[in-house]
Amino acid sequence: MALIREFELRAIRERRNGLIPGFIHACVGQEATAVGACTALRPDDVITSTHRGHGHLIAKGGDPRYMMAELAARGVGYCGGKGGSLHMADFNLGILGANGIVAGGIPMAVGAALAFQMRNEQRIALAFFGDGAVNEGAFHEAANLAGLWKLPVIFFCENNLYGEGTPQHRQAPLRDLAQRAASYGFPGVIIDGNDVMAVYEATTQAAERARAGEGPTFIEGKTYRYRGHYEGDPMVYRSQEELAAWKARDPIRRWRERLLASGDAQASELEIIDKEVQEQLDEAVAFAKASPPPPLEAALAGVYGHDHDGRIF
Amino acid sequence: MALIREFELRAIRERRNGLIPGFIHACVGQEATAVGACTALRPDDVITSTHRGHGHLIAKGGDPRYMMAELAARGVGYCGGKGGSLHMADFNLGILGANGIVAGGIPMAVGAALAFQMRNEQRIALAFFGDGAVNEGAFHEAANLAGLWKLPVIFFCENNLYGEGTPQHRQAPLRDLAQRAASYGFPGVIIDGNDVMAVYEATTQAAERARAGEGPTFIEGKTYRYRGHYEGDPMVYRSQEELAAWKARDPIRRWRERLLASGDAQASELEIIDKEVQEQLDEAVAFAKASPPPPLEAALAGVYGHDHDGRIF
Amino acid sequence: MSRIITFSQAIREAMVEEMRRNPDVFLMGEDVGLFGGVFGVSAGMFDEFGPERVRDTPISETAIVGAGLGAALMGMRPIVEIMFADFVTVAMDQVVNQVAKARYMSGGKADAPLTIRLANGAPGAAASQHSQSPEAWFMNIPGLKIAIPATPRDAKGLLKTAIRGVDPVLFFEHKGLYNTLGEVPDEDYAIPFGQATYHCHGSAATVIALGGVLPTVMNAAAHLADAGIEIEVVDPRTLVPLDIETLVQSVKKTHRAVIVHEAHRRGGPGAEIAALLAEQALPYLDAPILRVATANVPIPYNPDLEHAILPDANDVISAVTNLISYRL
Amino acid sequence: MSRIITFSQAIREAMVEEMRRNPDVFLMGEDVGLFGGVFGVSAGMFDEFGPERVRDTPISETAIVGAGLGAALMGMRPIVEIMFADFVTVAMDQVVNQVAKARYMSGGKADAPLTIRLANGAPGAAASQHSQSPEAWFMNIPGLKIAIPATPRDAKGLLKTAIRGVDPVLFFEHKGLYNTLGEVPDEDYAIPFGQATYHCHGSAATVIALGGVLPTVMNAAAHLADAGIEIEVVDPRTLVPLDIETLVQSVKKTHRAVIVHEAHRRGGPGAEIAALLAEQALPYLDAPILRVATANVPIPYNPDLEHAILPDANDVISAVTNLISYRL
Ligand SMILES: Cc1ncc(C[n+]2csc(CCOP(=O)(O)OP(=O)(O)O)c2C)c(N)n1
Ligand SMILES: Cc1ncc(C[n+]2csc(CCOP(=O)(O)OP(=O)(O)O)c2C)c(N)n1
Ligand SMILES: [Mg+2]
Ligand SMILES: [Mg+2]
Repeated sequence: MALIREFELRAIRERRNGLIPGFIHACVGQEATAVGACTALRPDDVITSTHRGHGHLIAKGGDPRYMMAELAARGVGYCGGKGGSLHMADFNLGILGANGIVAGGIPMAVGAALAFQMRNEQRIALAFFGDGAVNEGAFHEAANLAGLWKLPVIFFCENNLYGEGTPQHRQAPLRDLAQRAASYGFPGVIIDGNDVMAVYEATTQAAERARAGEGPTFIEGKTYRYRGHYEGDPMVYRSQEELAAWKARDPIRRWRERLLASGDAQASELEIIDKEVQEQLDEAVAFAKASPPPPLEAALAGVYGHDHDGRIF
Repeated sequence: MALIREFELRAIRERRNGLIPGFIHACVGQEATAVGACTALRPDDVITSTHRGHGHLIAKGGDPRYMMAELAARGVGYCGGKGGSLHMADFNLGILGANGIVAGGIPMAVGAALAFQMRNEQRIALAFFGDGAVNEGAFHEAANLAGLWKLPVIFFCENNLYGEGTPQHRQAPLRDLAQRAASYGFPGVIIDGNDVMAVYEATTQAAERARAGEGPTFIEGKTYRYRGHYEGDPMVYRSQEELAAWKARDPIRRWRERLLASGDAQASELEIIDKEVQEQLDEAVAFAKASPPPPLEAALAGVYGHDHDGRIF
Repeated sequence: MSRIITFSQAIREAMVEEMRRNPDVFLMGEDVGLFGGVFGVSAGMFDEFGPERVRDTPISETAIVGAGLGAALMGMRPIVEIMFADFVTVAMDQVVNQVAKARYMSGGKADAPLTIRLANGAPGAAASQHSQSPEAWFMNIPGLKIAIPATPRDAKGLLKTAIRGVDPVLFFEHKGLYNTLGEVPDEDYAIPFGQATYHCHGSAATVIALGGVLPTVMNAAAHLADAGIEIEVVDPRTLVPLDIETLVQSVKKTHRAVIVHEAHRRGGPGAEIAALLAEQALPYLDAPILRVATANVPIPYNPDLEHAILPDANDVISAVTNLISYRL
Repeated sequence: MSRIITFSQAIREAMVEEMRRNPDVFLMGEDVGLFGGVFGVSAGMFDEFGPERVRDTPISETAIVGAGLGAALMGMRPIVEIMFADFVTVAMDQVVNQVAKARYMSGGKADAPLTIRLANGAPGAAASQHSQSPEAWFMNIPGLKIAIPATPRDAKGLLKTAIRGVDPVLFFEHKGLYNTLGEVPDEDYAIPFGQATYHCHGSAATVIALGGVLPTVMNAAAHLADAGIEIEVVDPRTLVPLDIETLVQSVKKTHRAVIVHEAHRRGGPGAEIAALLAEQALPYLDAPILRVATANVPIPYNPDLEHAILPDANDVISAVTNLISYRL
């Protein structure tokens, strides 16, 4: 979680410094959903992510160096500099990609789960999406298909109370989006999305269900983003009080306090982690800066696969 | 109901005779949902319909002559012979149209309801659709919007247990589709769709709710189509027993028996109605046959409105 | 050796043979299973392969295409059927923003071997939502390949290439062709994308025929031949990649070009082909480039009106004779 | 009298003035209200007209467009915003099968005065799902009108025509134009669809500029003028209806044509324009018809790669100089 938080803050800084040309949707404040959920997955499980995807990627094992390089549009970046924040993917790690289309990745996760089921593999898929995505038709169709075929997939809704500048209660006439799971014949679970252990446990249970052939689970983690919808958002739509109240429930601080209180970690150990995080990010930024941009010819490559005859431009 | 049933049977016959060039999705067996629902509406309320729309149109006041003429692709038909069964509309009667796209008309009904709400009119909209349509994203998005804005609209699902050749339980993992209403914050009601009074009462209540500003209702009428999905369907997907069981619950016969039992009608009166229906249909067919096809120039007209400069071909 | 089969059988054979060869291939769509597909294309496949590999889906085009993509990314080779090409609109975001961009946005890494079969064209009196030919829209979307076969032989060979390939393919099947007959080799074969084929040779004009209009064009060619006018009928077979070289070559020989398709004329696939010829073959042209295509109106129900706006053999014949009598 | 305002202000003024004039006009879309639209186009409108007439919606493009159609059929005049034109794919069925066909399928009866505003074009480093220019797809769909203004004056005048009309209009606003300045008349005015406009006159070549590329083209024109080459820059302003007469007239004078747009080249709007010129202006052409457009690859994130595939002034200059030196 510390790595995600600091990655985002560093990326924001480097964007201001001009290293990163594109826009960024930071997940600062929402780290517990990404980490809790991905920690409950196996390495060969897969996820689909969203426009607010850096946390998911890191939690699933994404390398901050290649991520930073991608944000900096470098050739060694995860997408060769062609994708940027909205498209980062690492198929080897089971990260099927961030997505610039709200709810656009959900059917893909369902399809991955279908492949696992058809091949009798023990793998599962998890789709991250926001509270806003639940009102797109793509979510509905995908959830219905998954429920019908009892596919091994988890629908993980990060409900941060806003879709862009519009509060969730002005997007859907119900408070708890997990209620919608009933429409698709699978359970909906509501958890404190700022409690990483709660997220981990709920996802573990959902993963067991999925692997046992019992089908999908909808998990709604209530959480909050501290920063704007995107960097630069004037945030006219919410109050300082609301923000402060959520900061008081900060997922990282709570987890820290819990570790220290239970004696599972010493303050000195956590300090070491913090230091390592900074080192890792220094390295990621240095890596990104040092790596060359993609050659211009790259622009025309990679549209089709190796068996293509080249006749397209 | 008798008029709808006989209209369908006549249309099927005339299709075989070559009067009707296009395909037909008959609603034989489902007359009670159309009649019960439309009878509960006011003349200035509006409906959107489906590919199986003849019943809805007649119930909302559609003239069998113009309908038959449209099926026969004549110039005086409801769409000037350009629409056929899948597109019949009469805006004066509040019939916004049959639709060739499953669930395609539902957002339109919601939009009509939005207009009524914005203009403070007491009118409502009713969208007819099938059990298959409930799995399209368009249904979901439209229902969410309507629930959120408490629009005066009724979602009327004619659950005839099949979407084409696929039974409803292999399309959605739940028996009662009305359950889905909970996802959108409005009530879902399940009724015997072959009981015209039950349909009428449920729709009346839903209409009152809508007019009172309390928002939408989802009504699920369980019913059954006697004929194939379309005329010519080999119907490999269902049993004769199932069909016979539903025929035993025929909506028209039940209504007849009820009228006779209660003394609300005499057998002789019903016979007169039957005779009038046949006369009306004889007239409709004669009308269609006698009316000329649209002139060929009509093919290029009516793409844009009166203010268009004509430069498109 | 070869046999004579229908277009529809040819497509079925391609699917069946590839499914036998490779367990990763499966078919998914609305009523493709027990029902055998509304046009009967997959008839019998449910019996051979069972409900897992010949999968009936709910009426949810977005989920169907999206699930196809997800399965493809995991190494399966799904064939997805869109019952009427008109309904691809419901899945448009998945096709345009997900399927087409999966490889490039991942820096070239993601194989997405997804074949999307779509029944296009006007089957007669089906009106405006069941008659469209939307193939041109997808030409403007880099990342997709597009096949538009016109004969059983091409359908089978191109579909095999689609299924065996590593990229997403839109495979357009004109409803009017399903029952047409043609010779198909007995042995296993695949036809590469991007190679046009000649259906007849001549020097009076090049007529470029796309998909469903081929029988109409051949009919016109026969009439013209009777009148002593020998045209060259060329079929690109795939729109992406497009074998423009062969088209240019033919125009160099005939100096006249007519493009025939059933999509609406404005912004149809003929627009791109005409534009390419106007760029690459202008010096060889003795006359304007003509397009014979469906008028820019939604397709009407009435069969006479429909006939009036669809391209027919007379339209092709007049286009060719106009070009021949044209003097620059 | 006139004022100088931005493209974005011009659009806002058109909406505000029409909403004051006519209570049936309203705006609906994602974050168009309190937020003022992600590009700020509707800033301040929420304060003037309130949440009923400047309506924030859920993220449900199908419902938004469909509800717009339903309201339009009931006599309202909705303006619907699709935040990025890329997202129209989510509402594609409503646009193609419902909105476009409402009038014709009802035998010409249904007025559907719906204006759909879409922000198209590459704003820079936004990658493949936030940079597209899909206008050509809709040219192939009869029943829609398409405006693609390039100046504040045209934006305001065409948007008024769209809102006051009786047909559905897709109104494309290039993100790169929002902050560009231009003169706008003080008085109320509307610009009819289907009338091209000249941005400069010349006889060396006709350069047809569509939407967002106009500044690039004017830049190229200035450079060319410095070199003594006077080109004619023509902007059709609407793609449907298209003022092909004016384009042909210009080509008759210059004998050379270049079409410039930001949509991908293959199957872009330039294909149709080139095809029409190849049909109607062939005898006047002294050189091939060229298109300067975005390469047929998804739009990459890296700004240098992006720049490499997008059309720029140099591309326009080389196209023109190539044509001038061309000998048939
Ligand atoms: C189909 C589509 N519509 C609209 C957008 C613009 N958009 C990007 S993010 C966003 C809000 C998403 O809200 P939510 O799902 O709650 O995710 P969050 O941003 O809160 O993480 C919107 C409207 C988009 N990218 N795709
Ligand atoms: C978007 C779309 N997908 C598929 C179809 C083909 N189709 C027409 S009717 C139908 C079945 C609809 O089932 P249901 O909604 O239950 O209505 P019913 O036919 O039972 O009245 C299908 C799949 C279509 N017309 N539109
Ligand atoms: Mg949110
Ligand atoms: Mg049904």
